[in-house]
Amino acid sequence: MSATQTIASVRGTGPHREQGEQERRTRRRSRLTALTLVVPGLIGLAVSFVFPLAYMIRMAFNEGSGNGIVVETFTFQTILEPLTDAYYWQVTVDTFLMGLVVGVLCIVVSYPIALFLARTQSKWSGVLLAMALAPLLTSSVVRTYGWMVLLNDDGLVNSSLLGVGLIDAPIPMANNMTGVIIGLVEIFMPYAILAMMSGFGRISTQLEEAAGSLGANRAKVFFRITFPLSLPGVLTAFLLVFVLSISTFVTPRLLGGGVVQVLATEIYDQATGLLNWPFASALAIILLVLFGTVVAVYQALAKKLGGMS
Amino acid sequence: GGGSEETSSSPESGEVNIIGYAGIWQEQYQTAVIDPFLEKYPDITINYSSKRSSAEMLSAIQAEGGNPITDVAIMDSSVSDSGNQQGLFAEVSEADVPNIAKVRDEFLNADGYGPLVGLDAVGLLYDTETIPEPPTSWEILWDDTYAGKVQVVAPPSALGIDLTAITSEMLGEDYTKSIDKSIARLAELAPNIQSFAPNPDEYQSIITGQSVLGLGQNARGQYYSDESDGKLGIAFPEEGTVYQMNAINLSAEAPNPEPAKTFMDYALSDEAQVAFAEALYYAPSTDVELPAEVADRVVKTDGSLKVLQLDPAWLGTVSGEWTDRWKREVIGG
Amino acid sequence: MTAAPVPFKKKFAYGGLLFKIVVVLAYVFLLAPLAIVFVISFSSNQYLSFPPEGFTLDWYKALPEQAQFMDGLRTSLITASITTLIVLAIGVPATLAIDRYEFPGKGAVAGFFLSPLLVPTIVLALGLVLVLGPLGLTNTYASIVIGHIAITVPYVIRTTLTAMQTADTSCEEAARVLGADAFTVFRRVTLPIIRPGVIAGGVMAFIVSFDEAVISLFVAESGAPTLPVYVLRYVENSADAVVAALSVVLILFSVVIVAIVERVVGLKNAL
Amino acid sequence: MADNGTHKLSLVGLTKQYAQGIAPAVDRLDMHVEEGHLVSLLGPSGCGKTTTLRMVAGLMDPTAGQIMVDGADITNTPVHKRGMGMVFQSYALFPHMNVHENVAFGLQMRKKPKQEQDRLVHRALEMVQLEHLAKRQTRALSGGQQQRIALARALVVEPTLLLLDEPLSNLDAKLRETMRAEIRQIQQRTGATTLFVTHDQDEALDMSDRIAVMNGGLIEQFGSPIEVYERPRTRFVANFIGRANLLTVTIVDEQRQSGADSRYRVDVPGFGVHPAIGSPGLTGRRTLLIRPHRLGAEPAAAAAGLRGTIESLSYTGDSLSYRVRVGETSFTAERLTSGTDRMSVGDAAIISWRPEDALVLPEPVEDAAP
Amino acid sequence: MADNGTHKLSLVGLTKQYAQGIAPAVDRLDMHVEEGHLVSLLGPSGCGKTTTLRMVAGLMDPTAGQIMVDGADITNTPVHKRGMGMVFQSYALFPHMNVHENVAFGLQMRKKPKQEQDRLVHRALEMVQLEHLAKRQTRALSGGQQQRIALARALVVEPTLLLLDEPLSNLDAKLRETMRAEIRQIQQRTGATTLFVTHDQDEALDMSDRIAVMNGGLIEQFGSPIEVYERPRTRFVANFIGRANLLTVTIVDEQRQSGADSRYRVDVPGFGVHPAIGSPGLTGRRTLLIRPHRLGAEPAAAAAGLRGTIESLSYTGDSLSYRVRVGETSFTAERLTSGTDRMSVGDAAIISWRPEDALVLPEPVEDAAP
Ligand SMILES: Nc1ncnc2c1ncn2[C@@H]1O[C@H](COP(=O)(O)OP(=O)(O)OP(=O)(O)O)[C@@H](O)[C@H]1O
Ligand SMILES: Nc1ncnc2c1ncn2[C@@H]1O[C@H](COP(=O)(O)OP(=O)(O)OP(=O)(O)O)[C@@H](O)[C@H]1O
Ligand SMILES: [Mg+2]
Ligand SMILES: [Mg+2]
Repeated sequence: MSATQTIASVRGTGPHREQGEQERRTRRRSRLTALTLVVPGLIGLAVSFVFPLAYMIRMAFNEGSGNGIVVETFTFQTILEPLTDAYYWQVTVDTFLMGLVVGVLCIVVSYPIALFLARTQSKWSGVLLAMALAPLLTSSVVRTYGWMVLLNDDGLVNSSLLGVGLIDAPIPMANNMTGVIIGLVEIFMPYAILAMMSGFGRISTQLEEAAGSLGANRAKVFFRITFPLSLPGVLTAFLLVFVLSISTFVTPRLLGGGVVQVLATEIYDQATGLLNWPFASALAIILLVLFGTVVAVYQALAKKLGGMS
Repeated sequence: GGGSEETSSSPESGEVNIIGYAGIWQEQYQTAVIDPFLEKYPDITINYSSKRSSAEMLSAIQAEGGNPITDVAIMDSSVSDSGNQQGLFAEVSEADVPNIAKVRDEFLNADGYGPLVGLDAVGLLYDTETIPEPPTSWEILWDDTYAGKVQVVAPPSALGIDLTAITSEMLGEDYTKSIDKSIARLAELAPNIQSFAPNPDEYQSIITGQSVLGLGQNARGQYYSDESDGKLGIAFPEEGTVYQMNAINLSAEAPNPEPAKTFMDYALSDEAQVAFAEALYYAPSTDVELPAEVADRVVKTDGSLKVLQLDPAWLGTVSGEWTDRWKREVIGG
Repeated sequence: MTAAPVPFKKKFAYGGLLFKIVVVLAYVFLLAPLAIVFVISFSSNQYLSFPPEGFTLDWYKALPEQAQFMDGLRTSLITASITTLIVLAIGVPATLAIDRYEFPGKGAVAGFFLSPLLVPTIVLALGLVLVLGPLGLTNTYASIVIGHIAITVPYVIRTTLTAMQTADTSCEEAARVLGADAFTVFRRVTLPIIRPGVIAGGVMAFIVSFDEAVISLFVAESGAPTLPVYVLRYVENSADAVVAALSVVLILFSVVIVAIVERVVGLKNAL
Repeated sequence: MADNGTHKLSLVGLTKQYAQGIAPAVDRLDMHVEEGHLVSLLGPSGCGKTTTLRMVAGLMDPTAGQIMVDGADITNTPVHKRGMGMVFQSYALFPHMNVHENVAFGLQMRKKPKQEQDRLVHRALEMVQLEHLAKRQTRALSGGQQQRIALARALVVEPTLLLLDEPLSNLDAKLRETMRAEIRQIQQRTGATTLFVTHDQDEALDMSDRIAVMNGGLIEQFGSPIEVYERPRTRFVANFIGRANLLTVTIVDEQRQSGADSRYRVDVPGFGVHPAIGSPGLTGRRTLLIRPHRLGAEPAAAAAGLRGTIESLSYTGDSLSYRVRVGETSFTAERLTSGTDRMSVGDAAIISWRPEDALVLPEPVEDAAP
Repeated sequence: MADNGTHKLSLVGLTKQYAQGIAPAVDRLDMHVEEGHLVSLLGPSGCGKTTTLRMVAGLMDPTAGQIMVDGADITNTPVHKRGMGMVFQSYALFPHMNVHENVAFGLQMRKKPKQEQDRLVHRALEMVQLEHLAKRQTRALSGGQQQRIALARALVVEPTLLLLDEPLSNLDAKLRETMRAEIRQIQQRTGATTLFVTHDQDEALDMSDRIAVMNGGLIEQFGSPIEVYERPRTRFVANFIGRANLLTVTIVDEQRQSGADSRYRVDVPGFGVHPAIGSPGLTGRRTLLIRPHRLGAEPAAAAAGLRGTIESLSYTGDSLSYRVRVGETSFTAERLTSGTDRMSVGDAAIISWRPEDALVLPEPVEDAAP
């Protein structure tokens, strides 16, 4: 068999070998490189994210008495105050409900667009996508301003309704929760559309065709196949919108007419109106916890749904 | 002015960072006071940072922390008192700012901090087309006819605080002891209210027809009344009103104290006091003669008006609680 | 056979009339505020109201006179640019480590880099004021940049990571076999390949920073307000349409950016 | 044109043009399928196989032409009313349903009572030998199992027609062969008339009753596997189905035989006149087909025939194929290996073929070049 | 253990264990490759082919063992200093560079002067006949062209070793065959010692000087294509390379021949004692291999042999294969089609084989079951 010969090794005998020296060296070197690469990022986030949060949390254990007077101490008093106060419970519940309603409505109006964009074969699809996302690139202040013009008592909506004679008196849509919800739903639509589109992209149209070939009409195809399979995307979109809407304060402030009291506006009032920073921090912690809870629930749900698609 | 030698900047050069109100106040102050000042002191530059409320100004100054920016602050005296207590502001004397001598005694700060620079009072804004006669009572706010057409800025804004006190007074309650009755009455007002935080502000809302009645400050009201050819009217109902007093203060850590004092001095000069009264109808805090048509429209400081005295220091201690009660019982009720 | 060819039609493309109407309505809702801002910006009404009594370009002419807007624009452009550069400089290497290297705690690090997305900006803003104030950093460009790093890093990490994950690593291996050392591989092969993702991330970071209002409001309202802060203040105090004109200009600015992104990387990849 | 009523499925002038100005993907296609037959649509990528199948399924509207089932025109019947069964290349199992639910879906759409459903699903799963997996999630199944579920799902509703679009192309070589036999078995057991799309000639030859060889939107030949392999009508079919030596020849004369074929003498340019067979009545320039394994290649000394040189050879274990260059032309000759005399590159070789292994194709050669 | 210095490449005890506690992907592998040879690593998916190749390239560190090139240990040399050429399954062309830049990359890394680069790139592109595409973007090229660019890029640096990881698996069947010949030609022209990873036996048999048949991290057999096909050492090799009828038999006696093989008589359970051949010195239970195309299957009347029934048949044009059941055992017999006497399912058939076509494999059978 010439000089090229092979010894087919005998398997499985001999002691188990240690990891190779070279392998270990390479691994060490690669760890070092990785460390060098992530450290600048870690520092950046430490400065702009970790310290502020930590400091804010610490602040919640101080005592504040308004107008910027902070008593450096360590007390649970400040944190317990909103927790033992029915009013702040109400605000928290309202915040939560607002997020819920905005999330659900936003999904409802975004779903058709997302489905359409994911499926359209129109040559305009690029433009339509851009139109759906363009608002994302416009400051939410500007869009809220647009809504103020639309929803005021003599805004476009009311004046056209009055003009056609559909209503006799303006419907109060601004300066209340209705206005805030309408505004938030629209402002977060692009996020919802994006989140759901990536989900739809993963649903094979063949599944719909298969269902059709098995006798399902369009409605059945939608309710039995498309919709259930889009649930993970819907859930992601919902979480995103929920999270964004309970943390925004520009829209509730501009469209809420002072009536809409949610955690974000309370934090703003406490921080910049009454200068009670410890209390503002305490409220911020409540918001964080609310957040954390919803994210946790989402992850549990996503795991369940993820196991499905 | 008598400057000290300890800083490098001279009284007549450098820059001054002023923090003050936003919007029309800023615009008018610029033309009536700042621009002439700059003409007079060409080597001084002024940076004006505007805030929607005094609390926000104080908050901004606090937030400056170790990097002081602000030299001069013009803000509501109740808020600036809190700043005084926190050591945010410096004491100023006639030696620093000679024109302090002109300030009427009752408008000087008892502890030697910055004096008042201008006075105004809360008034009732109304739409002269809907309500041709100036209302004589705050009661009109409660009138069902105007349901959904009333705007009241809620505390912590000073206007909201003032309305609370006025309502107490109307009901014969001592607001220094309790505001229960007042709050209850205000809760009855709530259904009439269109917005507790109007955007655009309460003056514009009446002019654009979004609302009919509102709570506002005399000075701005007068100004916008002119602007809107009299569509906006402003009245001082008989039950009384509350002063809104602006103090001018030197920041304790002012980076440019010398030119700042020069500016403060100018702000208290007759020239500036009259000019700003003419421009935005703020009553001077100094003894100065105003032209008759202006004197007519600024808030009276001669005792002819019923004014509720709210001690700024005391107010600071209750504003949090009052705000809370509004939120819970008036707005949320 | 003589029938004229009918256009392509795929069943189950959700092409029903009802569906189309629903989509159109959703679009109308979505674009309403932008459309209204557009119309208002040309309306000659002195105050915001409907319908417009006439049309004018006055609001646009008034724009350059609004020194505050110009100041704000400059602040926003400067801080957004600096933020973008910093975030790219720290984000791209971090992504490289996360995707191409093994190290302990990798999952945690990756999660950490994405976590600022899950913290309400108002909470972060409050924390930033509390930390930056005593350091004397509030009201400076630095404060805005620091505040914006946290909220833009996740975008850069996400788009770059996607680009790296979808990039074929065998290209890098090929380069190594051909004699390139680690740094050369990154510079000559990895970076060019993931460039679209990096650009997309940078553009996202820029836009997010440029449009951000809450953090800027808290940390730099008196020293260096950004454009959104000025706009917010203007909207609160005034009832004229200068802001509408400004918004239209900003929208056009966004459209230009979108067009660039679309050309360079395609929208779907970018977001 | 078509004698309807006698066929299970008839396609008449079926045409699909995706867009104006481009060539139709399917071009006036006619085909008649008999009850119980498995018909393969075989052709290279892009020839219109999938398009045809999708039109039959109703997933796409034809630009022109008719589709008839049992003589009834169903061209305008919507998908969900056609009652066809379809198996997709990627199986298209519903990921959010388990095996049982997947198979039951079609029955639910037909509003069958629950018990009936269970019975039918059970029977269908039994048929594909997967009844023990009824409760499984579909993703937890191997490719071959998924394949069988897809088949069960399509068959359980007793479809008028079973449509399969490259159902085996995702499987690995070993599994493909097993599944081929299995599908064929199930199809024969149920007697479902079946259209089977593939681009793999082995698959088509092995499984089909009839093969429709497609090219560029047209059917080039329709016939039994043996017909298309042994009697290809066109150069394309000869080349696509199996390997082929193709020569352009001119027919010298024809000699009628008693059977179906004529015996010809053809002029092979450069190699003189040779005998060949072909269907009667051919004249002029035609293509001559000799399959590599019917072409003899012997060491130069051995036999009579055309003399050439071995250009290359390729060993694949079972067989050995020589490329032999004779003049300007390369021939491929294939032999089973049997350990004996092997030639090497550069050796002289004699190639020869039996007259009955040289087939003249009916398709005329248009081009003037050889 | 290995006589270094005489081989181009030596792998000694090469082992890779991806993680503690799982079986090694490559397990103490030894192999010696001669200068200028093309050696195929052939084996089923997951047997460790890629892992071996990547260790040779330096893209992965071995857990144990050595890699030697020209007798020098390069186990610790980093990738970019090994000077190897590699072609990836996905070609891994740099998408942001044009063809010329791709090919020039390796030369740039070696800091060759610009002119020299251009000359060498031109020559390399000429070799793969793509010099006219030098300015093209790589994505605008067909699979086959990309393949050739990748080859040119690997070869232009005159690598000590050329490593190819399934370079043909992304191509379609027709192109694969063309590229096979082309790669082999280029390899022979440049004389580059080459390791070629594939799981396609035809490819390996056709192209290689030597084949290493791998299974579970081990080399089961290393030899020339004819050796591994005609004289497989193990059941796995016999089965993996080509189709096989494998029977477990007991050796009755051995009859030494003058040549390399002995002549045996083996007891085939159920079918009595038959003659066979095999390497000398085998006893006990072994595997008997008969290739399907060396197994005769005739209509029952025709011949002597084992009598069975045709269970199924599969027609693939060129050949026809019968599954014949004899007792409990199924045999596969394959015949070239030649239009004559064809048997059908259910017919009785006689199978038979020549003694020299029945090979006893050296690997002992351990399991007690037949
Ligand atoms: N949606 C479409 N729009 C335009 N042209 C199309 C479309 N789908 C297919 N085609 C074109 O129609 C022709 C036939 O496509 P078809 O999918 O039927 O081919 P196929 O025979 O199934 O090929 P494959 O074996 O690759 O699946 C091709 O040229 C293809 O490019
Ligand atoms: N990064 C890895 N971590 C852990 N196990 C791995 C890794 N890469 C490969 N393996 C395992 O090592 C074994 C050998 O893998 P390898 O890729 O070498 O196989 P292969 O022979 O190239 O197979 P294929 O033909 O599928 O490419 C397989 O069992 C595989 O699952
Ligand atoms: Mg197809
Ligand atoms: Mg591999």
